[in-house]
Amino acid sequence: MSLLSVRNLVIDYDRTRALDGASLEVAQGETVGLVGESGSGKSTLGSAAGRLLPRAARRTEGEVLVAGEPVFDLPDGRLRHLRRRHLGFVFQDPIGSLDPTMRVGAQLRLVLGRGGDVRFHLGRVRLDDPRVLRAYPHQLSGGMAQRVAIAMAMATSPDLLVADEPTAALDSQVREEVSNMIFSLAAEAGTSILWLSHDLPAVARRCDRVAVMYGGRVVESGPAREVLGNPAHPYTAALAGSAPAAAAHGVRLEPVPGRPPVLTGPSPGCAFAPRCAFAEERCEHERPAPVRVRDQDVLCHRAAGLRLGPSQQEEVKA
Amino acid sequence: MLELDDVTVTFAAGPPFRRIRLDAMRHVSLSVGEGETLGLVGESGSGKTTTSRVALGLQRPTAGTVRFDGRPFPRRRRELAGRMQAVLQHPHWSLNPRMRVGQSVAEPLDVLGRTDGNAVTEMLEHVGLSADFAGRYPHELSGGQRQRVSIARALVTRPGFLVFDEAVSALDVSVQVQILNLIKDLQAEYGFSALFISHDLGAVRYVADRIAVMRAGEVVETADTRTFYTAPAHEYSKQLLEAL
Amino acid sequence: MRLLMWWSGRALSSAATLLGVSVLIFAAVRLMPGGFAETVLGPFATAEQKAELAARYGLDQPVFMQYGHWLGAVAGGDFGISMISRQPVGAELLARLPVTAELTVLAVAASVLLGVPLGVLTAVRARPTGGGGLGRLVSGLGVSVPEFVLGSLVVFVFSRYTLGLEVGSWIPLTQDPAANLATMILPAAVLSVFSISVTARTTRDAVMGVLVEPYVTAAVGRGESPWFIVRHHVLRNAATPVVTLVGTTTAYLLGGALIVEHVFNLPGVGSYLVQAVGRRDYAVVQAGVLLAAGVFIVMNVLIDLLVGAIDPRLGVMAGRRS
Amino acid sequence: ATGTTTTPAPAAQETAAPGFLAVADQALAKGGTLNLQVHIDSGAATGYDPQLADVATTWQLLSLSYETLVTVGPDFGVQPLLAEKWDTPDDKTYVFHLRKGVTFSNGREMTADDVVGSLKRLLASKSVWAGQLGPVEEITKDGDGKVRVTLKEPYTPFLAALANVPAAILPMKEIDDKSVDPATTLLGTGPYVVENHRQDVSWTFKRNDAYWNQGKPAADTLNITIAPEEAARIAALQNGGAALATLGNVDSETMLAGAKDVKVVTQATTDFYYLMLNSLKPGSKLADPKVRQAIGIALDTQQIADVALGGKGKPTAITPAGLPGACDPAALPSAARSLDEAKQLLAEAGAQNLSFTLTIFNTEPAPAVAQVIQQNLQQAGITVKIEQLDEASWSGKVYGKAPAEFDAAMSWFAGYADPGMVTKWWNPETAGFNAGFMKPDPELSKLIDAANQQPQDRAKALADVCARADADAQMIPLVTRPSTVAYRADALSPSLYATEGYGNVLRLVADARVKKPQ
Amino acid sequence: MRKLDRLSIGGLACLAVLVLFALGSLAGAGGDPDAIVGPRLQPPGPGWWLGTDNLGRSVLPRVMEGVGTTLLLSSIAVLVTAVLSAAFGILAGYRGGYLNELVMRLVEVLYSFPAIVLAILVAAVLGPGQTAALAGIVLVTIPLMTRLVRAAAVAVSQRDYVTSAVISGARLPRVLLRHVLPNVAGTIAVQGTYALSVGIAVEGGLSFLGFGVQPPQASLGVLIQQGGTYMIAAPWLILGPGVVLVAAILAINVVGDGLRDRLEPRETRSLT
Ligand SMILES: Nc1ncnc2c1ncn2[C@@H]1O[C@H](COP(=O)(O)OP(=O)(O)OP(=O)(O)O)[C@@H](O)[C@H]1O
Ligand SMILES: Nc1ncnc2c1ncn2[C@@H]1O[C@H](COP(=O)(O)OP(=O)(O)OP(=O)(O)O)[C@@H](O)[C@H]1O
Ligand SMILES: [Mg+2]
Ligand SMILES: [Mg+2]
Ligand code: NI
Repeated sequence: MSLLSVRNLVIDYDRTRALDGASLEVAQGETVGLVGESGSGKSTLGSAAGRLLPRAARRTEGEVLVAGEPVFDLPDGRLRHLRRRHLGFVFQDPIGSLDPTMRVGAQLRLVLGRGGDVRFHLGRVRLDDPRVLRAYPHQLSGGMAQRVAIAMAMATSPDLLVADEPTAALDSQVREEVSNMIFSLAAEAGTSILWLSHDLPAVARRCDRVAVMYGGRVVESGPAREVLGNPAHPYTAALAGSAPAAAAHGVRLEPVPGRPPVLTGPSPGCAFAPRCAFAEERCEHERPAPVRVRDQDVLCHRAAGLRLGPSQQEEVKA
Repeated sequence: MLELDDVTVTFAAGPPFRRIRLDAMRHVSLSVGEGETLGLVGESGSGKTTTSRVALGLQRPTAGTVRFDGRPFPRRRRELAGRMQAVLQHPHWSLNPRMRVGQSVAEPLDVLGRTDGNAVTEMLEHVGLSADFAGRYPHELSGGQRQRVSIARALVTRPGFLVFDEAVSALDVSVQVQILNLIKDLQAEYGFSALFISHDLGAVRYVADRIAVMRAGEVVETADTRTFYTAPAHEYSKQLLEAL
Repeated sequence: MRLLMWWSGRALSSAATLLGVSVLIFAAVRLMPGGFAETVLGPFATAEQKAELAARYGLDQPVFMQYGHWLGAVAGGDFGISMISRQPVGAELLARLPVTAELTVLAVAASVLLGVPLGVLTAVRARPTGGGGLGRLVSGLGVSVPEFVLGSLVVFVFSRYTLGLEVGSWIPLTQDPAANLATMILPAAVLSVFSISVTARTTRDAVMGVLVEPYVTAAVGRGESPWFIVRHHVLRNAATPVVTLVGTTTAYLLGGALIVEHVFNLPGVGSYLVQAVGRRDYAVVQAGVLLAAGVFIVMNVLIDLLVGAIDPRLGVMAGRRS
Repeated sequence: ATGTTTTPAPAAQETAAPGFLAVADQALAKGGTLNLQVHIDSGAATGYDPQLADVATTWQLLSLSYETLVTVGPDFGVQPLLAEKWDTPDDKTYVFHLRKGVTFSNGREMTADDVVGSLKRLLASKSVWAGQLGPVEEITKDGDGKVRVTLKEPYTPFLAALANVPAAILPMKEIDDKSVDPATTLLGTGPYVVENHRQDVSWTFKRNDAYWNQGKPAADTLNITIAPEEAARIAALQNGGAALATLGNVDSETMLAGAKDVKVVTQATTDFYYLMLNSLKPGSKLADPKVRQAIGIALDTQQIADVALGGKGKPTAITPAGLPGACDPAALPSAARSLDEAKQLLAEAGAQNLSFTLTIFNTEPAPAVAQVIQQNLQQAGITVKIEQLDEASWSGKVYGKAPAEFDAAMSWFAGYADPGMVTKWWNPETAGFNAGFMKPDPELSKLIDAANQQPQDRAKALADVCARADADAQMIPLVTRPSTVAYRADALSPSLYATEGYGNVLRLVADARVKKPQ
Repeated sequence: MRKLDRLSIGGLACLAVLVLFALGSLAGAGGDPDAIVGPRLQPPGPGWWLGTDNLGRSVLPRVMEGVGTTLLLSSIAVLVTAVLSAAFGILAGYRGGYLNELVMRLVEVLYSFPAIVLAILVAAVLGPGQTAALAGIVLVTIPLMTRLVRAAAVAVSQRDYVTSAVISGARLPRVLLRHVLPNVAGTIAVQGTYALSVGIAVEGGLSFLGFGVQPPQASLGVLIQQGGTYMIAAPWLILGPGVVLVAAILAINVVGDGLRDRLEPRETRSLT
């Protein structure tokens, strides 16, 4: 049974539908990268895993199971137990996620409880420095602060760590260091990771599986190399093909034409249809059901019939 | 277009007396030619943002001179209206929370007294946002959407000089490419100059003609893009490229 | 060293404020119509009598000279002589200060002990639709009942019916602390109603601001209980505006104390000041206002220190970063 | 419109001896502490000097320690005090036989020198009261224990004037050798000595054990709390914090109705409210006697008494209503004339749309009186704008400049104990304080003096004064000012006169018996 | 943008009723507030629907007049305060430097005076009456508001959208009016309603001490002060104006809160 199971989750804000029937499974010990267009609902999905959404968000449909427990229907006490024992979160803003009025040591002590060994946990993120213990968050660099946050999230050896762009605010070297730390700590503790990121190469390198979101749904998921190297969904293909870092100098990259959708209600068909080179009539008004293509689960009417590469897209002649 | 000559910026932090002096920029000389994009890279805290503030005339250098269009900055900022624009680093505070997206994007036009009927929606669509975003408030946007709005605002008046400070780092790659392409296209169309600041060497390579590397307030290397990526001269540049 | 600099900066600006207050109050009492000679000597006084009185208190000198003399004396700790009681003003104020101080301290304590929990509670329960209606009503009610109404009501009810607490009598703290407290509770309660509400409201705002901070979400994500989060993360971070408010409400409370003292007939600084204004007892008015300003300034320095201790980013020792 | 009055039935008033509201129960044990509350403290630049005191509250407090040669009894009869008796060999001479065994509170016996010295000091002082003693020619010691005062002319109010605190007998020996400054020390022959005074907070008086009147005072200690706020005094009465308190509101009786054991009594006083019309302000219509008369006619003093004073006051002429020999306000010429006549007078004076400002102080019931006046005058087409000032601003405006800048103002006079005393204030040349807004009327001044020099047929003489003042109308008497006192019947058995000439509630406090010694 | 919530709408309705009430008084509805119409201290009855006061005047028209006086007085005062505070606070906060120092010093001086003493002094200097009450309220409420507006303006001035506007070449008025002002408007709204309650209280306090509006004009403060003395003998004297005053301040506060929520839409999060 999977550790995290998101089933047909629909989350609505005042005038936006952030998730439109997203489904995702994360198994014990697995690392899953969640990528996708900005605004596609990654953060919303990540927060939903711990029911950490703002009050303006409404769950309209679907459910989220963590270790078999329905997160949205749990009484408060059980929910807290779940968060405490089974879940860990790391957010994008490293300094912001630490209490600015408390010394780092005190915060860790608070999280670890009486018997906790603060130095040990800081040592695990290579910060065993008394000066760090006495520092206030604003006196730390972004990388150091993020490592403290990781130490706090990993202190209880959770089953699942949700990391929402934990390295986006850091510069490239620090970024690498921090990512390494998260993955090695998680491997040690047998923690599953849900890694929300824009950094496709990093996701490809580090994650077992990748889930791609588009328009509030997970449109493709499967083994990382497969999904990014051999995409089954046209959007994944477009995404994978457009990393600037990959392009040689002077080459013009072709982005996905058109604009990302903004949903206000359920999308009538495939949300990607208006921008899809392969869209056909039914894509417009029939919601695609999940299909299995190779090792991937895909939401696309035409997935089975397409052969797509990360940089070139071609239609398989039947 | 823009010339920084031996610019030093020193910040004094803390209360008077025992102030901590900190050189955010040390003897920096840079120039951005007409129609050229200069990429500025370097680690966090190396002085990139400070450089851009000097370039925008928001920060007076402690030493050194700045010339924009061959002249020092005019005393009245107003004379530069519409000539320069910037996309600033923090998406969270880049938009006035009391103004609808449409109003924010239209503001630089208003300042110039131009009211261009479709310019706003057109520009929003260029950055991948549909016209109905014009009626939204910033808190209803995701991080990437906000970033795109500030880009739209910066580009709407087609200024001669632009600063992009981490303009695309909050965006996913496909949108990133879209924006980078937009920048390139507009540059091809009317030839503005730009200072493009980013951690992301890939993105910099994609848009920049020349690249400057900063470290601890100093420019350690300036080279054109191809040379930089193939044969970096400075040790630090090599380190940077390895991480890519 | 830095601390020393900070202190001297504060001292300088405090001195500037005090100087401003002294000029303003000095000018104000002299601009008030109705000379003190008429007030004190009565309608039958002759011109010579008035002149003689004015000369006795130096009121016949040019105003600038008067101000200079007064300021010099005050700097030397001499607040002058009350023209009514002919007692030194300093001693008289000092004798009355404990009452006002006690009243204010009790009221501040009440606003913190009741206002803060009320504010936290309504914030934690707030809905996105601008809810927390009951809390808003309660704190709204607090600001809408003026002290003099509440005071008169309380005075009447408690004197008419035996309800355990005395009104209309005052016992010095030094004489019998318990009895003193019993006589001060009601006035302090009346005085604090307004500030409790304002404190609750400010707290609610501050807490709501803190609740959306990422570190609170992080703590929620760690599975901490609401009260644990409130205690360890929210209170400290929401404290700055609340503490600042408490500091500034002292000024308001000092003013409110004046009305409450009047209604409950407590021999405090406030009622003394009102009477002095009424009789144009210049020295007393000047000294009283200066005292209030002094208290206010000291209070604000303390608040700044406290805020610095609570939030290291704002502390005296913290460097500035943009 | 006229208002009717709801006067509560005087059930609360004890049936006491004639002239008394209450008489202390002599059967009760002496001793104990008496807690009193009054609304205002004495407070004068002149300190405690009784001769210079000019405010009723100060008289009241000083009367606990100082005594005069004579005093006023119930119904204003002059009675012996420090003088056992006096002779009047002719209508210009008074010989006072001093009481023996009277000592000051420092133990020294009072002598005739003290009396002579005190009175001479008073006459030489700038005290207002110096004028009230009349045309004194000479004060001499007449052997041991006797003092002779000779007047230049007969002066009827002389004895009544001696009965008030400014004529108190001071320890002249100590004052002359400068060992005592009466401005800072109270040293008199009275029943109490001051133990402590905190300005505007409280007084503590202890009984004078050497008091000449054996058996008095009854209470050992008097604690007097100054409570400016009426609510606080009412509270103290209700919860027993005070055994007796003065009250300012005319409806106090209603408000304390139902409070257990609290008795509210209204002491009639000879004090009265009056209206000042500034006839010296340049260009003012009020300079015209016709206009002023019209105002006098339009005023409905009965309504003022009923509405503004809740029926507790009485209309009065310039001789305070209630004093023996005072004139009947209903017999005044203006009382007989109608509103139409008032309007006509205004028309004659060319002042049909008369409008002026009435400056009052903000202590109740002055604002209430002013508002009724405003309503009254509106009937005659006169617009009154009320300007309510704090007392200091008020006195600044009314007395501060000559000629004064106000249009009309309102105040009250202490009525004293003889109908002729207060009439003197209608002569600005002797009064002084009103010279800034009042033209002397020689005719009126002559009548005033005549009435005070004429022991025979005084009523007729006073009636002439009243009529003349009514026509002059620069100062228009309105209504008498009641004084309300409340006490705890379970804690105190007080003696109180039914009427007071000098506004002294504490006059008989030495008789009061404390019921529960505390 | 969010709509006003129900509580605030209730508050607005309540205020509207009060304003109607006041307007009615101007139109003469309810009768002459100064006329003596009957016996003193009568309980409510025909001819005097809220009873009569200690001069036999009908309380109803006096309450109506009082509402008008008080609302007008305190709203004008608060308007003045808001405009001045906004102007000085924003300018000082945005510009900083000597201007800031000067404004802050002045504000602190005013703040150091106990509020009611300040009001009394003003009333005494100007002579009691509406102008004095107005000036008193303004001087009492201005320090806190200026201080908070300035603090908010300092924070707002550092935001990137302000910098963006400056880069665009926007002139000072535009930056202040379009960017800084709207973002401190929430503070102004909340402080404005707070000031309104303080204003009403100050007016009442001044009347209580005898420095307020001049008789026979009624204000809620005057009426409540008089009613307070007759609390037992004639409770209707305080009931009418008391209820109206509490309702007015309550409504103002509730509307202010709602307005702030509307001006500053923000995320809310629960702790569970
Ligand atoms: N508080 C909110 N109120 C209203 N709409 C919101 C809110 N938060 C997010 N949204 C909307 O929900 C959608 C999904 O947002 P979400 O933050 O989950 O996207 P994301 O995938 O994390 O994007 P990014 O990569 O830009 O962070 C977006 O269209 C956004 O506009
Ligand atoms: N207003 C200021 N006062 C004091 N120090 C400042 C100020 N602005 C910047 N600094 C300091 O100057 C140095 C350079 O900062 P800058 O923001 O230019 O770096 P950066 O290269 O843009 O960093 P990042 O990549 O994190 O944005 C930093 O150490 C910073 O702390
Ligand atoms: Mg996100
Ligand atoms: Mg930067
Ligand atoms: Ni479990």
